[in-house]
Amino acid sequence: MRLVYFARVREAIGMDCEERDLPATVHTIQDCLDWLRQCDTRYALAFADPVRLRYALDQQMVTAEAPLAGYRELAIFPPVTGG
Amino acid sequence: MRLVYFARVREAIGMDCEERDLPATVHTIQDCLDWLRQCDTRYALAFADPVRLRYALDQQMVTAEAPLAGYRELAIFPPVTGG
Amino acid sequence: MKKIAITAESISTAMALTPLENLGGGALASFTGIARADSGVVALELEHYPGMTEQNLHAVADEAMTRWSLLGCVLIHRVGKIAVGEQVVVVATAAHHRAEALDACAFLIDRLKTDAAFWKKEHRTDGSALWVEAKSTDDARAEKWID
Amino acid sequence: MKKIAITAESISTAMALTPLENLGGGALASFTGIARADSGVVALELEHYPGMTEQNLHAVADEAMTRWSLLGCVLIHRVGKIAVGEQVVVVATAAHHRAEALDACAFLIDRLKTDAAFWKKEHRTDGSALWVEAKSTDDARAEKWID
Repeated sequence: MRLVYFARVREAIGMDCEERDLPATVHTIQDCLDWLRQCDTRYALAFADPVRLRYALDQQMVTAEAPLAGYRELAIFPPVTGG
Repeated sequence: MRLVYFARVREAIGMDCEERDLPATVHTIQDCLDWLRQCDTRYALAFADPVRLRYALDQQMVTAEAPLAGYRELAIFPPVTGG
Repeated sequence: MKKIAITAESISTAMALTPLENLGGGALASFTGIARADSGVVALELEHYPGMTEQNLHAVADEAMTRWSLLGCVLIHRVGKIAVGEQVVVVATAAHHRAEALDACAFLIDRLKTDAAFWKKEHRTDGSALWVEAKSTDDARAEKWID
Repeated sequence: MKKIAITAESISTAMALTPLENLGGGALASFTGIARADSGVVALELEHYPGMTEQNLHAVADEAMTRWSLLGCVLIHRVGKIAVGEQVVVVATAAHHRAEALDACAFLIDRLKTDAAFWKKEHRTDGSALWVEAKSTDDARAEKWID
Protein backbone atom coordinates (compact mmCIF):
# COMPACT_ATOMS: atom_id res chain seq x y z
CA MET A 1 0.00 0.00 0.00
CA ARG A 2 1.13 3.53 -0.75
CA LEU A 3 1.31 5.68 2.40
CA VAL A 4 1.39 9.49 2.05
CA TYR A 5 2.02 12.02 4.81
CA PHE A 6 1.46 15.77 5.01
CA ALA A 7 2.54 18.75 7.10
CA ARG A 8 3.54 17.97 10.71
CA VAL A 9 3.08 14.21 10.15
CA ARG A 10 5.32 14.29 7.06
CA GLU A 11 8.05 16.16 8.94
CA ALA A 12 7.86 13.87 12.00
CA ILE A 13 8.21 10.74 9.84
CA GLY A 14 10.83 12.34 7.62
CA MET A 15 9.34 11.44 4.23
CA ASP A 16 6.32 12.39 2.17
CA CYS A 17 5.42 8.90 0.90
CA GLU A 18 6.46 5.24 0.98
CA GLU A 19 5.31 1.90 -0.44
CA ARG A 20 4.62 -0.73 2.28
CA ASP A 21 3.57 -4.37 2.26
CA LEU A 22 1.17 -4.54 5.19
CA PRO A 23 1.08 -7.71 7.34
CA ALA A 24 -2.06 -9.87 7.08
CA THR A 25 -3.10 -8.76 10.60
CA VAL A 26 -3.59 -5.15 9.42
CA HIS A 27 -7.20 -4.65 8.34
CA THR A 28 -8.10 -1.06 9.24
CA ILE A 29 -6.35 2.31 9.36
CA GLN A 30 -6.17 1.91 13.15
CA ASP A 31 -4.36 -1.44 12.71
CA CYS A 32 -1.94 0.22 10.28
CA LEU A 33 -1.16 3.05 12.73
CA ASP A 34 -0.53 0.55 15.55
CA TRP A 35 1.74 -1.53 13.35
CA LEU A 36 3.74 1.50 12.12
CA ARG A 37 4.13 2.77 15.72
CA GLN A 38 5.93 -0.49 16.56
CA CYS A 39 8.13 -0.32 13.44
CA ASP A 40 9.88 2.93 14.42
CA THR A 41 9.70 5.62 17.12
CA ARG A 42 9.32 8.29 14.41
CA TYR A 43 5.85 6.87 13.64
CA ALA A 44 5.06 6.60 17.35
CA LEU A 45 5.86 10.32 17.69
CA ALA A 46 4.06 11.32 14.47
CA PHE A 47 0.90 9.43 15.54
CA ALA A 48 1.16 10.28 19.28
CA ASP A 49 -2.03 12.37 19.38
CA PRO A 50 -4.85 10.63 17.42
CA VAL A 51 -7.18 13.60 18.08
CA ARG A 52 -4.92 15.59 15.74
CA LEU A 53 -4.88 13.03 12.92
CA ARG A 54 -7.08 12.71 9.85
CA TYR A 55 -7.13 10.00 7.16
CA ALA A 56 -8.01 9.61 3.50
CA LEU A 57 -8.27 6.40 1.43
CA ASP A 58 -7.76 7.02 -2.28
CA GLN A 59 -8.30 10.74 -1.54
CA GLN A 60 -11.64 10.31 0.29
CA MET A 61 -11.79 11.36 3.96
CA VAL A 62 -12.51 8.40 6.27
CA THR A 63 -12.20 7.58 9.98
CA ALA A 64 -9.59 5.35 11.65
CA GLU A 65 -12.04 2.41 11.68
CA ALA A 66 -12.14 2.27 7.86
CA PRO A 67 -10.96 -1.06 6.33
CA LEU A 68 -8.04 -0.80 3.89
CA ALA A 69 -9.06 -3.62 1.53
CA GLY A 70 -9.46 -2.47 -2.06
CA TYR A 71 -7.62 0.83 -1.65
CA ARG A 72 -4.21 1.76 -3.02
CA GLU A 73 -3.37 4.96 -1.12
CA LEU A 74 -3.66 5.83 2.57
CA ALA A 75 -2.99 9.46 3.51
CA ILE A 76 -2.32 10.47 7.13
CA PHE A 77 -2.25 14.16 8.07
CA PRO A 78 -3.24 16.76 10.68
CA PRO A 79 -6.59 18.63 10.60
CA VAL A 80 -6.55 21.05 7.64
CA THR A 81 -5.67 24.74 8.09
CA GLY A 82 -6.04 26.36 4.67
CA GLY A 83 -7.70 29.60 3.65
CA MET B 1 -38.27 78.14 2.30
CA ARG B 2 -36.36 76.19 -0.32
CA LEU B 3 -38.27 73.15 -1.52
CA VAL B 4 -36.40 70.36 -3.34
CA TYR B 5 -37.88 67.34 -5.10
CA PHE B 6 -36.38 64.09 -6.34
CA ALA B 7 -37.21 61.24 -8.69
CA ARG B 8 -40.93 60.59 -9.29
CA VAL B 9 -41.91 63.59 -7.13
CA ARG B 10 -39.59 65.88 -9.11
CA GLU B 11 -41.02 64.68 -12.42
CA ALA B 12 -44.65 64.97 -11.24
CA ILE B 13 -44.13 68.57 -10.08
CA GLY B 14 -42.02 69.46 -13.12
CA MET B 15 -39.08 71.10 -11.32
CA ASP B 16 -36.26 70.06 -9.05
CA CYS B 17 -36.44 73.01 -6.64
CA GLU B 18 -38.21 76.24 -5.88
CA GLU B 19 -38.16 79.04 -3.28
CA ARG B 20 -41.51 79.55 -1.49
CA ASP B 21 -42.84 81.99 1.12
CA LEU B 22 -44.99 79.74 3.28
CA PRO B 23 -48.21 81.19 4.78
CA ALA B 24 -48.25 81.69 8.58
CA THR B 25 -50.70 78.79 8.93
CA VAL B 26 -48.05 76.30 7.72
CA HIS B 27 -46.13 74.92 10.70
CA THR B 28 -45.25 71.31 9.82
CA ILE B 29 -44.30 69.34 6.72
CA GLN B 30 -47.84 67.97 6.69
CA ASP B 31 -49.23 71.53 6.63
CA CYS B 32 -46.88 72.37 3.77
CA LEU B 33 -48.02 69.33 1.74
CA ASP B 34 -51.66 70.23 2.28
CA TRP B 35 -51.08 73.84 1.26
CA LEU B 36 -49.12 72.86 -1.90
CA ARG B 37 -51.83 70.34 -2.88
CA GLN B 38 -54.30 73.25 -2.98
CA CYS B 39 -51.93 75.48 -4.99
CA ASP B 40 -51.79 73.21 -8.04
CA THR B 41 -53.02 69.78 -9.15
CA ARG B 42 -49.43 68.80 -10.02
CA TYR B 43 -48.64 68.83 -6.28
CA ALA B 44 -51.87 66.98 -5.49
CA LEU B 45 -50.78 64.26 -7.93
CA ALA B 46 -47.15 64.24 -6.74
CA PHE B 47 -48.24 63.89 -3.10
CA ALA B 48 -51.23 61.60 -3.77
CA ASP B 49 -49.80 58.60 -1.89
CA PRO B 50 -48.21 59.71 1.42
CA VAL B 51 -47.09 56.12 2.14
CA ARG B 52 -44.65 56.58 -0.75
CA LEU B 53 -43.25 59.92 0.43
CA ARG B 54 -40.20 60.67 2.57
CA TYR B 55 -38.95 64.03 3.90
CA ALA B 56 -35.71 65.69 4.93
CA LEU B 57 -35.16 69.04 6.66
CA ASP B 58 -31.72 70.52 5.99
CA GLN B 59 -30.73 67.05 4.76
CA GLN B 60 -31.84 65.14 7.87
CA MET B 61 -34.61 62.55 7.48
CA VAL B 62 -37.75 63.49 9.42
CA THR B 63 -41.45 62.52 9.49
CA ALA B 64 -44.40 64.56 8.17
CA GLU B 65 -45.15 65.84 11.70
CA ALA B 66 -41.82 67.70 11.90
CA PRO B 67 -42.10 71.49 12.42
CA LEU B 68 -40.43 73.63 9.74
CA ALA B 69 -39.32 76.50 12.00
CA GLY B 70 -35.56 77.10 11.90
CA TYR B 71 -34.92 75.10 8.71
CA ARG B 72 -34.02 76.43 5.28
CA GLU B 73 -34.51 73.40 3.02
CA LEU B 74 -37.36 70.88 2.82
CA ALA B 75 -36.80 67.87 0.54
CA ILE B 76 -39.70 65.67 -0.59
CA PHE B 77 -38.99 62.37 -2.34
CA PRO B 78 -40.04 58.71 -2.71
CA PRO B 79 -38.51 55.92 -0.60
CA VAL B 80 -34.88 55.43 -1.69
CA THR B 81 -33.91 52.71 -4.21
CA GLY B 82 -30.13 52.88 -4.56
CA GLY B 83 -27.52 50.15 -4.56
CA MET C 1 -9.41 54.26 6.49
CA LYS C 2 -12.77 55.29 5.10
CA LYS C 3 -13.49 56.30 1.52
CA ILE C 4 -16.84 57.47 0.14
CA ALA C 5 -17.36 58.37 -3.51
CA ILE C 6 -20.32 59.27 -5.70
CA THR C 7 -19.39 59.57 -9.34
CA ALA C 8 -20.92 59.77 -12.81
CA GLU C 9 -17.86 57.95 -14.26
CA SER C 10 -17.65 54.18 -14.59
CA ILE C 11 -16.55 52.34 -11.44
CA SER C 12 -14.90 48.99 -10.65
CA THR C 13 -14.49 46.59 -7.73
CA ALA C 14 -10.73 47.13 -7.96
CA MET C 15 -11.20 50.86 -7.19
CA ALA C 16 -12.68 49.85 -3.83
CA LEU C 17 -10.32 46.96 -3.01
CA THR C 18 -6.97 48.53 -3.94
CA PRO C 19 -6.84 51.09 -1.08
CA LEU C 20 -7.70 48.28 1.41
CA GLU C 21 -4.98 45.82 0.40
CA ASN C 22 -2.09 47.20 2.44
CA LEU C 23 -3.69 48.01 5.79
CA GLY C 24 -2.25 44.90 7.49
CA GLY C 25 -5.58 43.08 7.63
CA GLY C 26 -5.95 39.38 6.90
CA ALA C 27 -9.37 39.70 5.27
CA LEU C 28 -10.96 41.71 2.47
CA ALA C 29 -14.59 41.41 1.37
CA SER C 30 -16.38 43.12 -1.49
CA PHE C 31 -19.83 43.41 -2.98
CA THR C 32 -20.51 44.74 -6.48
CA GLY C 33 -23.94 45.61 -7.84
CA ILE C 34 -24.33 45.42 -11.63
CA ALA C 35 -27.18 46.79 -13.78
CA ARG C 36 -29.21 43.73 -14.83
CA ALA C 37 -31.10 43.25 -18.12
CA ASP C 38 -34.38 42.49 -16.31
CA SER C 39 -37.39 42.26 -18.66
CA GLY C 40 -36.24 44.64 -21.37
CA VAL C 41 -34.15 47.00 -19.23
CA VAL C 42 -31.34 48.58 -21.29
CA ALA C 43 -30.08 51.15 -18.80
CA LEU C 44 -30.52 52.48 -15.28
CA GLU C 45 -30.53 56.11 -14.29
CA LEU C 46 -29.43 56.93 -10.76
CA GLU C 47 -30.34 60.21 -9.07
CA HIS C 48 -29.04 61.40 -5.68
CA TYR C 49 -29.37 64.30 -3.24
CA PRO C 50 -25.96 66.03 -3.29
CA GLY C 51 -24.75 66.60 0.24
CA MET C 52 -27.30 64.42 1.98
CA THR C 53 -26.36 61.22 0.11
CA GLU C 54 -22.69 61.64 1.07
CA GLN C 55 -23.75 62.15 4.71
CA ASN C 56 -25.87 58.97 4.53
CA LEU C 57 -22.92 56.96 3.20
CA HIS C 58 -20.55 58.35 5.84
CA ALA C 59 -23.03 57.45 8.59
CA VAL C 60 -23.41 53.86 7.34
CA ALA C 61 -19.62 53.51 6.96
CA ASP C 62 -18.95 54.95 10.45
CA GLU C 63 -21.41 52.49 11.99
CA ALA C 64 -19.71 49.54 10.25
CA MET C 65 -16.19 50.75 11.17
CA THR C 66 -17.12 50.87 14.87
CA ARG C 67 -19.32 47.80 15.05
CA TRP C 68 -16.78 45.45 13.39
CA SER C 69 -13.51 47.28 14.27
CA LEU C 70 -12.72 47.52 10.57
CA LEU C 71 -9.29 48.57 9.32
CA GLY C 72 -10.99 50.20 6.36
CA CYS C 73 -14.13 50.48 4.29
CA VAL C 74 -14.92 51.91 0.87
CA LEU C 75 -18.32 52.80 -0.62
CA ILE C 76 -18.47 53.85 -4.27
CA HIS C 77 -21.81 54.58 -5.96
CA ARG C 78 -22.28 55.57 -9.56
CA VAL C 79 -24.98 58.08 -10.60
CA GLY C 80 -26.42 59.18 -13.94
CA LYS C 81 -27.12 56.84 -16.86
CA ILE C 82 -25.69 53.32 -16.44
CA ALA C 83 -25.89 50.74 -19.24
CA VAL C 84 -26.86 47.15 -18.48
CA GLY C 85 -23.75 45.16 -17.47
CA GLU C 86 -22.01 48.17 -15.90
CA GLN C 87 -21.31 48.47 -12.18
CA VAL C 88 -23.71 50.56 -10.09
CA VAL C 89 -22.23 50.20 -6.60
CA VAL C 90 -19.16 48.71 -4.96
CA VAL C 91 -18.62 48.25 -1.23
CA ALA C 92 -15.48 46.74 0.27
CA THR C 93 -14.09 46.13 3.75
CA ALA C 94 -10.75 45.24 5.36
CA ALA C 95 -10.49 43.58 8.78
CA HIS C 96 -8.12 41.40 10.77
CA HIS C 97 -10.39 38.35 10.44
CA ARG C 98 -12.89 37.09 7.89
CA ALA C 99 -16.10 37.20 9.95
CA GLU C 100 -15.73 40.95 10.49
CA ALA C 101 -14.95 41.70 6.83
CA LEU C 102 -17.82 39.55 5.49
CA ASP C 103 -20.48 40.65 7.98
CA ALA C 104 -19.58 44.34 7.63
CA CYS C 105 -19.69 44.07 3.82
CA ALA C 106 -23.21 42.57 3.91
CA PHE C 107 -24.29 45.22 6.43
CA LEU C 108 -22.95 48.06 4.26
CA ILE C 109 -24.85 47.07 1.12
CA ASP C 110 -28.05 46.23 3.03
CA ARG C 111 -28.03 49.60 4.82
CA LEU C 112 -26.92 51.56 1.76
CA LYS C 113 -30.05 50.30 -0.02
CA THR C 114 -32.41 51.60 2.67
CA ASP C 115 -30.53 54.58 4.17
CA ALA C 116 -28.84 56.42 1.30
CA ALA C 117 -30.66 58.98 -0.85
CA PHE C 118 -30.47 57.37 -4.29
CA TRP C 119 -33.34 56.78 -6.72
CA LYS C 120 -33.25 54.37 -9.61
CA LYS C 121 -35.08 54.59 -12.93
CA GLU C 122 -35.22 51.75 -15.46
CA HIS C 123 -35.03 52.56 -19.18
CA ARG C 124 -36.48 49.84 -21.41
CA THR C 125 -36.05 48.71 -25.00
CA ASP C 126 -39.48 50.13 -25.92
CA GLY C 127 -38.34 53.64 -24.90
CA SER C 128 -40.34 53.68 -21.66
CA ALA C 129 -38.75 54.63 -18.34
CA LEU C 130 -40.08 53.77 -14.87
CA TRP C 131 -38.95 54.65 -11.35
CA VAL C 132 -38.14 51.53 -9.34
CA GLU C 133 -40.35 51.06 -6.28
CA ALA C 134 -38.69 50.45 -2.89
CA LYS C 135 -38.81 46.80 -1.80
CA SER C 136 -40.06 45.71 1.60
CA THR C 137 -37.51 42.84 1.44
CA ASP C 138 -34.77 45.51 1.50
CA ASP C 139 -36.22 46.99 4.69
CA ALA C 140 -36.38 43.51 6.21
CA ARG C 141 -32.73 42.80 5.38
CA ALA C 142 -31.61 46.19 6.75
CA GLU C 143 -33.62 45.67 9.95
CA LYS C 144 -31.98 42.36 10.75
CA TRP C 145 -28.82 44.36 11.60
CA ILE C 146 -30.63 46.21 14.40
CA ASP C 147 -29.56 44.66 17.71
CA MET D 1 -19.47 28.84 -14.50
CA LYS D 2 -17.11 27.27 -11.97
CA LYS D 3 -13.37 27.83 -11.75
CA ILE D 4 -11.00 26.15 -9.29
CA ALA D 5 -7.27 26.93 -9.20
CA ILE D 6 -4.37 26.00 -6.95
CA THR D 7 -1.19 27.83 -7.87
CA ALA D 8 2.29 28.63 -6.56
CA GLU D 9 2.19 32.00 -8.40
CA SER D 10 0.87 35.20 -6.83
CA ILE D 11 -2.91 35.64 -6.99
CA SER D 12 -5.34 38.60 -6.91
CA THR D 13 -9.00 39.29 -6.22
CA ALA D 14 -9.33 40.54 -9.80
CA MET D 15 -8.37 37.07 -11.12
CA ALA D 16 -11.47 35.69 -9.39
CA LEU D 17 -13.87 38.55 -10.16
CA THR D 18 -13.07 39.15 -13.84
CA PRO D 19 -14.59 35.88 -15.18
CA LEU D 20 -17.77 36.57 -13.16
CA GLU D 21 -18.45 40.09 -14.43
CA ASN D 22 -20.27 39.26 -17.65
CA LEU D 23 -22.58 36.41 -16.67
CA GLY D 24 -25.65 38.65 -16.52
CA GLY D 25 -25.86 38.64 -12.72
CA GLY D 26 -26.70 41.71 -10.68
CA ALA D 27 -24.43 40.80 -7.77
CA LEU D 28 -20.79 39.85 -7.25
CA ALA D 29 -19.20 39.09 -3.89
CA SER D 30 -15.60 38.33 -3.04
CA PHE D 31 -13.47 37.33 -0.09
CA THR D 32 -9.68 37.65 -0.05
CA GLY D 33 -7.41 36.17 2.62
CA ILE D 34 -4.05 37.90 3.10
CA ALA D 35 -1.00 36.64 5.02
CA ARG D 36 -0.93 38.65 8.26
CA ALA D 37 2.18 39.75 10.20
CA ASP D 38 0.93 38.13 13.44
CA SER D 39 3.51 38.14 16.26
CA GLY D 40 6.67 37.99 14.18
CA VAL D 41 5.32 36.05 11.19
CA VAL D 42 7.23 36.94 8.01
CA ALA D 43 5.85 34.32 5.64
CA LEU D 44 3.39 31.44 5.37
CA GLU D 45 4.01 28.14 3.66
CA LEU D 46 1.01 26.31 2.25
CA GLU D 47 1.05 22.60 1.52
CA HIS D 48 -1.72 20.66 -0.23
CA TYR D 49 -2.62 17.11 -1.35
CA PRO D 50 -2.54 17.24 -5.16
CA GLY D 51 -5.69 15.68 -6.55
CA MET D 52 -7.63 15.51 -3.30
CA THR D 53 -7.47 19.26 -2.62
CA GLU D 54 -8.88 20.02 -6.09
CA GLN D 55 -11.69 17.49 -5.44
CA ASN D 56 -12.42 19.18 -2.08
CA LEU D 57 -12.68 22.61 -3.74
CA HIS D 58 -14.93 21.30 -6.53
CA ALA D 59 -17.23 19.68 -3.94
CA VAL D 60 -17.53 22.91 -1.91
CA ALA D 61 -18.12 24.95 -5.11
CA ASP D 62 -20.74 22.49 -6.41
CA GLU D 63 -22.64 22.66 -3.13
CA ALA D 64 -22.67 26.48 -3.24
CA MET D 65 -23.70 26.58 -6.93
CA THR D 66 -26.74 24.39 -6.22
CA ARG D 67 -27.73 25.79 -2.85
CA TRP D 68 -27.76 29.45 -3.98
CA SER D 69 -28.44 29.00 -7.74
CA LEU D 70 -25.20 30.84 -8.49
CA LEU D 71 -24.34 32.01 -12.00
CA GLY D 72 -20.70 31.40 -11.21
CA CYS D 73 -18.12 30.85 -8.53
CA VAL D 74 -14.33 30.98 -8.44
CA LEU D 75 -11.96 29.55 -5.82
CA ILE D 76 -8.24 30.34 -6.12
CA HIS D 77 -5.78 29.16 -3.46
CA ARG D 78 -2.08 29.85 -3.46
CA VAL D 79 0.43 27.24 -2.20
CA GLY D 80 4.15 27.31 -1.40
CA LYS D 81 5.91 30.20 0.34
CA ILE D 82 3.78 33.35 0.71
CA ALA D 83 5.23 36.58 2.14
CA VAL D 84 3.25 38.64 4.66
CA GLY D 85 0.91 41.03 2.81
CA GLU D 86 0.42 38.69 -0.15
CA GLN D 87 -2.90 37.02 -0.98
CA VAL D 88 -3.40 33.41 0.14
CA VAL D 89 -6.92 32.71 -1.04
CA VAL D 90 -9.64 34.40 -3.11
CA VAL D 91 -13.25 33.27 -3.43
CA ALA D 92 -15.84 35.06 -5.54
CA THR D 93 -19.46 34.50 -6.54
CA ALA D 94 -21.92 35.84 -9.11
CA ALA D 95 -25.69 35.67 -8.62
CA HIS D 96 -28.84 37.43 -9.74
CA HIS D 97 -29.35 39.03 -6.32
CA ARG D 98 -27.11 40.15 -3.48
CA ALA D 99 -28.24 37.78 -0.72
CA GLU D 100 -27.24 34.74 -2.79
CA ALA D 101 -23.85 36.18 -3.78
CA LEU D 102 -22.99 37.29 -0.22
CA ASP D 103 -24.18 34.17 1.60
CA ALA D 104 -22.53 31.82 -0.90
CA CYS D 105 -19.24 33.75 -0.63
CA ALA D 106 -19.23 33.41 3.18
CA PHE D 107 -20.15 29.72 2.88
CA LEU D 108 -17.31 29.07 0.41
CA ILE D 109 -14.57 30.50 2.60
CA ASP D 110 -15.95 28.93 5.79
CA ARG D 111 -16.14 25.49 4.19
CA LEU D 112 -12.84 25.81 2.32
CA LYS D 113 -11.15 26.33 5.72
CA THR D 114 -12.52 23.08 7.18
CA ASP D 115 -12.99 20.85 4.11
CA ALA D 116 -10.03 21.43 1.78
CA ALA D 117 -6.69 19.65 2.24
CA PHE D 118 -4.33 22.57 2.88
CA TRP D 119 -1.85 22.93 5.72
CA LYS D 120 -0.30 26.21 6.81
CA LYS D 121 3.10 26.79 8.39
CA GLU D 122 4.19 30.13 9.86
CA HIS D 123 7.77 31.30 9.38
CA ARG D 124 8.90 33.85 11.98
CA THR D 125 11.54 36.58 12.18
CA ASP D 126 13.65 34.43 14.56
CA GLY D 127 13.95 31.72 11.88
CA SER D 128 11.51 29.34 13.60
CA ALA D 129 8.62 27.74 11.69
CA LEU D 130 5.48 26.24 13.22
CA TRP D 131 2.51 24.39 11.75
CA VAL D 132 -0.74 26.25 12.45
CA GLU D 133 -3.21 24.28 14.59
CA ALA D 134 -6.80 23.92 13.34
CA LYS D 135 -9.24 26.22 15.12
CA SER D 136 -12.47 25.00 16.70
CA THR D 137 -14.03 28.36 15.75
CA ASP D 138 -13.54 27.40 12.09
CA ASP D 139 -15.46 24.16 12.65
CA ALA D 140 -18.22 26.12 14.39
CA ARG D 141 -18.52 28.58 11.48
CA ALA D 142 -18.55 25.76 8.90
CA GLU D 143 -21.20 23.86 10.88
CA LYS D 144 -23.63 26.76 10.94
CA TRP D 145 -24.18 26.14 7.19
CA ILE D 146 -25.53 22.64 7.89
CA ASP D 147 -29.30 22.77 7.58
